[in-house]
Amino acid sequence: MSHAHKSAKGAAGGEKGRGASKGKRGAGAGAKKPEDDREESLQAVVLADFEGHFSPFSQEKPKCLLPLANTPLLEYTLEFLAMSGVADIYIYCGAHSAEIEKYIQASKWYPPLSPASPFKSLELVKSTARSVGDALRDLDARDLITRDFLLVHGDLVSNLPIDAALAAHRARRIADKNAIMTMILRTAGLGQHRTKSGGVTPVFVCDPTKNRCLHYEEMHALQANKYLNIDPDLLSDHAEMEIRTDLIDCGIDICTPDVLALWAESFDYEVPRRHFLHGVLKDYELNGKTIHTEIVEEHYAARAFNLQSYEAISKDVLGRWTYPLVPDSNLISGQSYKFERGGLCKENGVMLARTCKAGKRTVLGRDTSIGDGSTLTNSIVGRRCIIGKNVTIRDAYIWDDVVIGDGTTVHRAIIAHEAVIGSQCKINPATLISYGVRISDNTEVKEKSRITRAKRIEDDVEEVVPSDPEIVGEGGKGYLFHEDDEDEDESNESFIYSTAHLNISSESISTITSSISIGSPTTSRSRLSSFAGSISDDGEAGSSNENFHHDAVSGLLDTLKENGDFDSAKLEFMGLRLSNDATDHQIRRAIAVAFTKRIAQLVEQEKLEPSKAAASAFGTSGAENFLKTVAVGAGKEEDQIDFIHCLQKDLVHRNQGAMILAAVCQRLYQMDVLEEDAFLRWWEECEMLAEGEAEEMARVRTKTKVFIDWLREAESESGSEEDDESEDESD
Amino acid sequence: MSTVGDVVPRDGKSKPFDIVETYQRLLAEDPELTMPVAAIEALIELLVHSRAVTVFETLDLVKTQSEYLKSRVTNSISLSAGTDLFQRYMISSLKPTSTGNFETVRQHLLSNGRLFVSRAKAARERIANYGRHFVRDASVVLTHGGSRVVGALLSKAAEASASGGNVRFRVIYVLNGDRVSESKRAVSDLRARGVPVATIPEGAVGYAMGKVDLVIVGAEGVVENGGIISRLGTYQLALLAKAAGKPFYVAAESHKFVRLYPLGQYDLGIDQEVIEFRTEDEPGSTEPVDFTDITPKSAEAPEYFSSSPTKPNTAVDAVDYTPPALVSALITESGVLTPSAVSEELISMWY
Amino acid sequence: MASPSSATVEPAGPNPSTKPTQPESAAPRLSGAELKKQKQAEKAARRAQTIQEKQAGVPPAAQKVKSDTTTGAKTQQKRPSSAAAPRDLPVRSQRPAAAATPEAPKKEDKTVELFRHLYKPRVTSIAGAGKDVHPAVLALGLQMSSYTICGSCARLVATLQAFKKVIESYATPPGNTLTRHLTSHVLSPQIEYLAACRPLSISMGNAIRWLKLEISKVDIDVPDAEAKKGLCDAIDVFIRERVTFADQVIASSAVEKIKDGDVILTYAKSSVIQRTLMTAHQEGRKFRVIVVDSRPLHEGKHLAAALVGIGIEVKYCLINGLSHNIQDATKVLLGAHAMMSNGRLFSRIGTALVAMEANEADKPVLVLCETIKFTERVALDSIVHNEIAPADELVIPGGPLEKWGDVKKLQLCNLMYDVTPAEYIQMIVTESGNVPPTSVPVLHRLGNESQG
Amino acid sequence: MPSVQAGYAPNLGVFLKALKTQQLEASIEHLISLLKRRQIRNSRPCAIATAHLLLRVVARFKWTDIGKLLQRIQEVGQRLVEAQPKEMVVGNIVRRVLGMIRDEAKEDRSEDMSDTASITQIDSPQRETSDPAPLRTIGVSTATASPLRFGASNAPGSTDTDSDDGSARTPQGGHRPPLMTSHTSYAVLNGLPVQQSMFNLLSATPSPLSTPPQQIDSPQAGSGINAASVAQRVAASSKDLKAEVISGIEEIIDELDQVDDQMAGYAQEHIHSNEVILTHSSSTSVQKFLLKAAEKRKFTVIVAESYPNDHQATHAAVTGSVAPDLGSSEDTSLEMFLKPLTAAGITVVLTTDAAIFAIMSRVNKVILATHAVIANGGLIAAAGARIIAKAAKVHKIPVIVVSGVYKLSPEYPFEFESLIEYGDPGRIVKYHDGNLVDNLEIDNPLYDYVPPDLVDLYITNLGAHAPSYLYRIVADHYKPEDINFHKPELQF
Repeated sequence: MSHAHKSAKGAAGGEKGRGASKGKRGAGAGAKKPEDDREESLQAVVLADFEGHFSPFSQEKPKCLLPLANTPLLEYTLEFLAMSGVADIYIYCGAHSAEIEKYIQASKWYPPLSPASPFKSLELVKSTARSVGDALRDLDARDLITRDFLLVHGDLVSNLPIDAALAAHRARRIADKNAIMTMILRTAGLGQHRTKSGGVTPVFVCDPTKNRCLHYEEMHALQANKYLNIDPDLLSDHAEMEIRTDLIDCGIDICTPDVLALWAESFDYEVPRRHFLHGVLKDYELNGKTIHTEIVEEHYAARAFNLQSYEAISKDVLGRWTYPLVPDSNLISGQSYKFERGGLCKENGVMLARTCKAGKRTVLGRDTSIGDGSTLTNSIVGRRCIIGKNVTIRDAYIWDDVVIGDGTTVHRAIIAHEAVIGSQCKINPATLISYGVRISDNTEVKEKSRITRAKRIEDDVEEVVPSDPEIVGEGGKGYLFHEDDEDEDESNESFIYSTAHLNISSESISTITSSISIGSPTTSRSRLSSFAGSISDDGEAGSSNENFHHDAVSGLLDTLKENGDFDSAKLEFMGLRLSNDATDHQIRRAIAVAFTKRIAQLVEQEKLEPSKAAASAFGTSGAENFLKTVAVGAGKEEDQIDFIHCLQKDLVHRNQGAMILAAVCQRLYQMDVLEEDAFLRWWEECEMLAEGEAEEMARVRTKTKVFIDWLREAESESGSEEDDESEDESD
Repeated sequence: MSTVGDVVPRDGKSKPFDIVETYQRLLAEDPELTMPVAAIEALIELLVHSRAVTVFETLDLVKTQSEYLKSRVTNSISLSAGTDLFQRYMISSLKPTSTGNFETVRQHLLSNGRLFVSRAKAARERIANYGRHFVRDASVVLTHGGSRVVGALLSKAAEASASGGNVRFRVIYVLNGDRVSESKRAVSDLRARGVPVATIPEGAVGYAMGKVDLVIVGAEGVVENGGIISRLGTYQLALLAKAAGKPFYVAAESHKFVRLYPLGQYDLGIDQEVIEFRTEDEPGSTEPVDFTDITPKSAEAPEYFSSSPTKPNTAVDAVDYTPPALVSALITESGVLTPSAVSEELISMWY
Repeated sequence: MASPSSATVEPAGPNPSTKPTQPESAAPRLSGAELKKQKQAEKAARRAQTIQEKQAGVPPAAQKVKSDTTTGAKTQQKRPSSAAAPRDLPVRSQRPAAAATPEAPKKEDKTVELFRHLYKPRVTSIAGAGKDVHPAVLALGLQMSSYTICGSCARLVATLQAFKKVIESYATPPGNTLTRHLTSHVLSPQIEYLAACRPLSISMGNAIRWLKLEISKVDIDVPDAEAKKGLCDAIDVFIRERVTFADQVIASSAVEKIKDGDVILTYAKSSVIQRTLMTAHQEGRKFRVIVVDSRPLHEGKHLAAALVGIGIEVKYCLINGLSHNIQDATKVLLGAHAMMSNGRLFSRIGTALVAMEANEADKPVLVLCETIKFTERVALDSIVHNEIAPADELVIPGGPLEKWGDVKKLQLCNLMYDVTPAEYIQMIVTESGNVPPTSVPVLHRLGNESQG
Repeated sequence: MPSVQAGYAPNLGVFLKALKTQQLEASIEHLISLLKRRQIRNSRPCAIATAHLLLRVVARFKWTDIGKLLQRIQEVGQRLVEAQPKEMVVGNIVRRVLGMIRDEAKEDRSEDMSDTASITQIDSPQRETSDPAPLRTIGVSTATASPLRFGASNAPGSTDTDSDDGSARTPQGGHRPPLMTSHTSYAVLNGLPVQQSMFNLLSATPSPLSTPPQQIDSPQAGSGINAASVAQRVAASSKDLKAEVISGIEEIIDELDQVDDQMAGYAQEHIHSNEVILTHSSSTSVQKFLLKAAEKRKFTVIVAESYPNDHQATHAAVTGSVAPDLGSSEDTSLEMFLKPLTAAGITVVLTTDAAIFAIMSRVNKVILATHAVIANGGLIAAAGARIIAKAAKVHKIPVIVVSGVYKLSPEYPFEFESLIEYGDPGRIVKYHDGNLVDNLEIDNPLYDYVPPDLVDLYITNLGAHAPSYLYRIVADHYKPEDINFHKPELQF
């Protein structure tokens, strides 16, 4: 083995030497696959903290260290890797990298310090990467990976024996070095399934004969049409084709170094699926790389990437679906769980009062004590918790050192370390109570409230927020957590409504962020997740919410795509708006984005001139009416201006944005959706900003100048009151 | 009786040494004392008083005295365990082949009287420590009688242990109408330790058995085939437990192992007046059997020798025999034994 | 949207829409039959009669069918395998095309010697169906052999319904009386065909006997139309009384036995039990259910699904978890295929084990059973009478068993029923009251009298 | 022994391979995590792994004195047992090794004592009191018999006598030791020699307080004594002592290999022509047993498949094909090398567990394999075994259990539930059935506890025994002081 390791290192060295041309390198790696396969040890890359939303918890702690069934998420992932016989591991940390490092080094996994580690090497890579894309590109740059490797996320829970998949992958590799990647997917049936990501359905188009993935798309609940557009020649090329929507994407990919190469080549890819997978499959003609699927029907594999899946997986663990990764196999040394008849799983030294009922599917950590008359069902309680008398706890996940007073009821909540809940309290569903929060007696905590004590981070300055007696009661500690990352909202909702559009929305956000971040210098967004929602750019705090935007846009886009009529779209749209009580601004933004996107597409794909594109886009039946009524409602000037702003902002990062903007403005003016005053004032404002304005924004509107001038001529004079509303919005 | 002759008056007491009297005194002094141990103590005192010099004298003395003691006590089964053990010990340790000579052995016995007692009690502790593990969380234990071992065991189980946290169990205690005070004590002891106790009459055992998880009883003697001799009523508990498929455990110190092989209830080597046929015209009694006159006496007096030696056992302190087939396991200070293991013990010990 | 596109074929069990093109042709054939002599008719009638009496007897039709089955089986292969898509259908249909069927001619006899007397060719296609078989019956036959209609009662009802259709489409050939002609020339072929698809359940036997009786009782002078109507009504009444209504009664009286806090353990799936539990739940009784199940049918899974559907707390385990769960149970409810006159219960294979464990843990065992399922037959063990299902139903696709046919001296035994000793059964809940096993014969006699 | 399987997932083969190269602590942890992750499951693989590991432990052990060695083994053993308490063989093997070391120590010492004769077989009552034993223990110096020493000596006497019977137990000892030996004193499931304790009441100890002499249960004490007495000689004899210990462990390993064949040796006594044998699940032991019988006789075997946990192994066994899920269980990979029963001309009927009752009335014998055997005569076997045994009982069919002695555990399980492992519900309900997964509570026990009264006969590599006699075999194989080595709270 050791020699094998050396050889690997040697190879790595060689790579460095060769450096540069990635295609060749990948090929090289592919070429030298067959021979020393058996000898080679397995490499894996763990993406610790790039996706997912666990606020307020993830504010203070790295997500992958949050306990699931009293065991940190990362442990499950590492167990899985150990189970699969991985030898060398690289852990990529996004946020909180220091803490993760501390944890790892203290754990049994860290080879230098613990002889017990099953891994030959374990490296923590701290990088500034904000997205999977960045991380992988960075990884590629470092030349660490020299052969096939496993790519997993730090929140993976799986008991899947991976050998079969590896073998299949290798076989394909040997046959054809272009088979660069194998994704492992778990069937989850067509019906409802708690562990399937609620809102977004990944759609895999596969060729069952070759286990090859041909096309990938994501569908979401509120999408107007349920159509995919599949490249027709796929149909001609492949005799058999399966379109699967019944799959859990557990994010286990078996990759070859070429994958990294591909990432590196396409710098704008941010997320593994919606960008990378989709993209690579799309231009199969160009790169000729094939990606394959290994669809498993046995065993367990899922990711706890948001609170919804956290809950689902917790349930799965309680239901032993993850066996042997269950509490009573005491994965972490020092644990001493015993599984008792009836599904109660408790550690040594638990003190149960005589009359308390610790019901089925319940886990109790060491030295936790439960008072008389209390009942627990389907819950997980950490260590050293003190639970008073006549407490009722249902479907709740309580971490270590929590104190719960007498007569309190907790239903479907997460209570983090060292929180203190007074007596006679009522914790309503979907409540998240963060570290050290103190709820004083007789307080009722509203549904979906998220309470924290963490310092709030405003533009990089940490400010301590005073406790809010409204929420935590007199003498309580903690305040209602709301932050600028809208996606938290929905992760919260997802916890209760189990409709997680997170997977995708987060991704979509990340793309926008990345592109925006070039433009708007003001985005000082959280270092903790790379997805500072794009809405952040128009500082709409709180209520506005990302998945609304996402669904709205996609919904409209679809209507535009197949020229469906807008009246139905409008209904849906309004429904959507109500359900997420989105603000007018968001609506405008959504609409703007939708149209610009569409137009941009037309321009790029159908190679129309912007003007034609705009014409066709706005020409869609009912579009005009729709815009008038919905987009710029009462025809208030501010609204119109805002709308233009939105258009402008969105076009910033589209090719020919400038042209399009011009075309759009013209169009909208002709359709008199927008009146000239609006245009003029918008222009002026922009002018006002002068150098304050980001040059992208400036660039985008250059082409529109013509139109404006034309207007000016038509108009004699122009009003010039200022109001910085829109200004505010732009940061 | 020659033995009396051999005994010199001691510590001023001019009264000659009477083994029976000693035995009963010992029991009276220390309620914690079990009969076998008491018997051994008594025999040791005997040694103290005797001035037998040769091995065989001594052995003979011990033998005759034990016989005498047995004869004078009703239901000598339990105590005979003690006397037998004692003799056996003497014999084996006084074997010419063995290195320990008479004096050593005698000295050892004389000097360590109290030690034995404390050991006997220690044994009880150990049993409790093993036995507690039989009592699982949320289980229901059925027991009866005033066995100190069982008492110790249950109260031990009630304490929380370092590992495994606390055990929450409940007890169904079968009241014995004739031993109210004893039952009361046992029950209140448990309740004092926070163990919920239900008391049922003996008639309700069959009814209650369905709710029971395990049965634990004490024993007066453990016989050679692994069966036990114990308080009247134990046998029927065992039968019912068997019928309902519930485990039936016996907690007994190993010094209660008796060299006795009863073939059945009526082969215990003692006569018990449990079944008494009467008719109206018989003088003195109106009901077939009348315990009422005995009950109060047995109530305050220490249990086993309430009735005068000459009088045979009445139902009050009568015993019955539970065959090994009904015993799931015996909990002794040396561990948990299957009945077959017990019998092997005795076999190998006596032959 | 988008299940594996290969699975677009309609699910297992042909529904009436997929009827072959025989329907209309049926009638003319019948008229053709009018030329036959009375004597033959009577003979045929008697023969059919006797067949029904000992319902195990191989119907002559079966032989004729047999020759075709191999070809039939092959033509069938596509359909069942395609039906694999709805996974929770009974696995019967997921037959790997590779595996050989016992019927198929082989050098080696793959039948289990103990049960050799029970093996019967099973028709899985309409290919071999006799020409006089009514389409409705054809469809039914297939549904039975594919277990889409499985339960003893379900089959009974379905059969009677089908026969109603038969009778409706029946026209007495001139010079012939319905009474004498219908049974022998029309009904018997149907019955034979059904029996060939899957051995008739005892309740079916009873019902058919009753039907024949009814027919024979029809007055010769009554005009056909009237007679037919009479018969159909009679059938409806019969179904209503002996099944529908019976079930209601049983359910309602069984519900009485379910108390708050009960833990009801049941095995496989019985429609009556499902009904009972559901009503009990609707009546607000607080109880848990433990459903025990077994390979290969996994019927219990459907029951469990139905129960959790309405929010009953259900625990599900296979027969191997039985001894762990029996302790928690407070009552055991069992369905029946038939009640033997010696008080033994003839029911889905595995029932006896459940009853045995329950008996040991002394939990009361209740059997829910309509009197129509009572039979005068007796059984001491599960071997004399039983039904053997095709061995390949035990094969797990992709599993090592797929090639079992090639392994010499290896046999697969797939029994359908077993016999539960009477002493394990505390009570039998029937529409005519709750009785101990010992009084089964009594009830049976009463039942028949009421029938006659 | 299973080969290293293709692919990376570690298993027994991988472990054994790594054992050679890895450093000790690593391999201990390695085994622990494999046990925890159930990548080494089932009695035999666990036993093999444990034995090999202990071999390493001894080999790598910096020799100071036996006491330390014992402690070391106990400490390692405890960790292994805690890793997966339900694999009882792990504990068994550790105990075997401990006992073996104690014996070696004893012999080592007694050589100097030069009265080896008295060590081996003396009949009990005499040995209780006649004091070569205590003297040996204390060392010659204290040979004079004063009352106190008399008592004192009796205590170590116990450890002493313990050790003796060990020598009677040779790993492949085809014969069992005669009844009338000191072994009786181990006729316990827990704790100490009874006879000892009976006399201990009357013997004296230095510490007259609540604890009887058998304090030396506790590892420290126990080893302490050995340590004391061995100390001076260790220097000289440690080398060969170590060698002996190692060879001792190797013997145990050999035993593990041979056990099946030894048991098969008894097959023909128990199976006769034209019998119908019912067996459950798949087990190498049982299969070899039947194959052996098949050499002479023709009979029919009915196999219950034990769905859903072992059915694949069972199917593979009957068809003689390779079980698809290699990763999951090493036993299957063993199975591959065995020819199927059918190949030996036996008619094999495979059926579902549900059909057992129906078929039982035609069965002549039931033969069960075990996961572990408990000293009260009960056993832990694949789930479903209990109903089979029960059904057999109902039909008055004899139940024979085939089990290697190494599966015999001296632990007395206070609650049998605690020995049952619950497996992956996914084997019962497919995980993609979202509705059921969400609402249904699914129970998949891997094992059953079969109470002794349902078993008629045990066949071990030592012969055939009645369930009631098992405690004896246990006594012959384990030292009382080792029985609870992993549970301090149970040691007094």
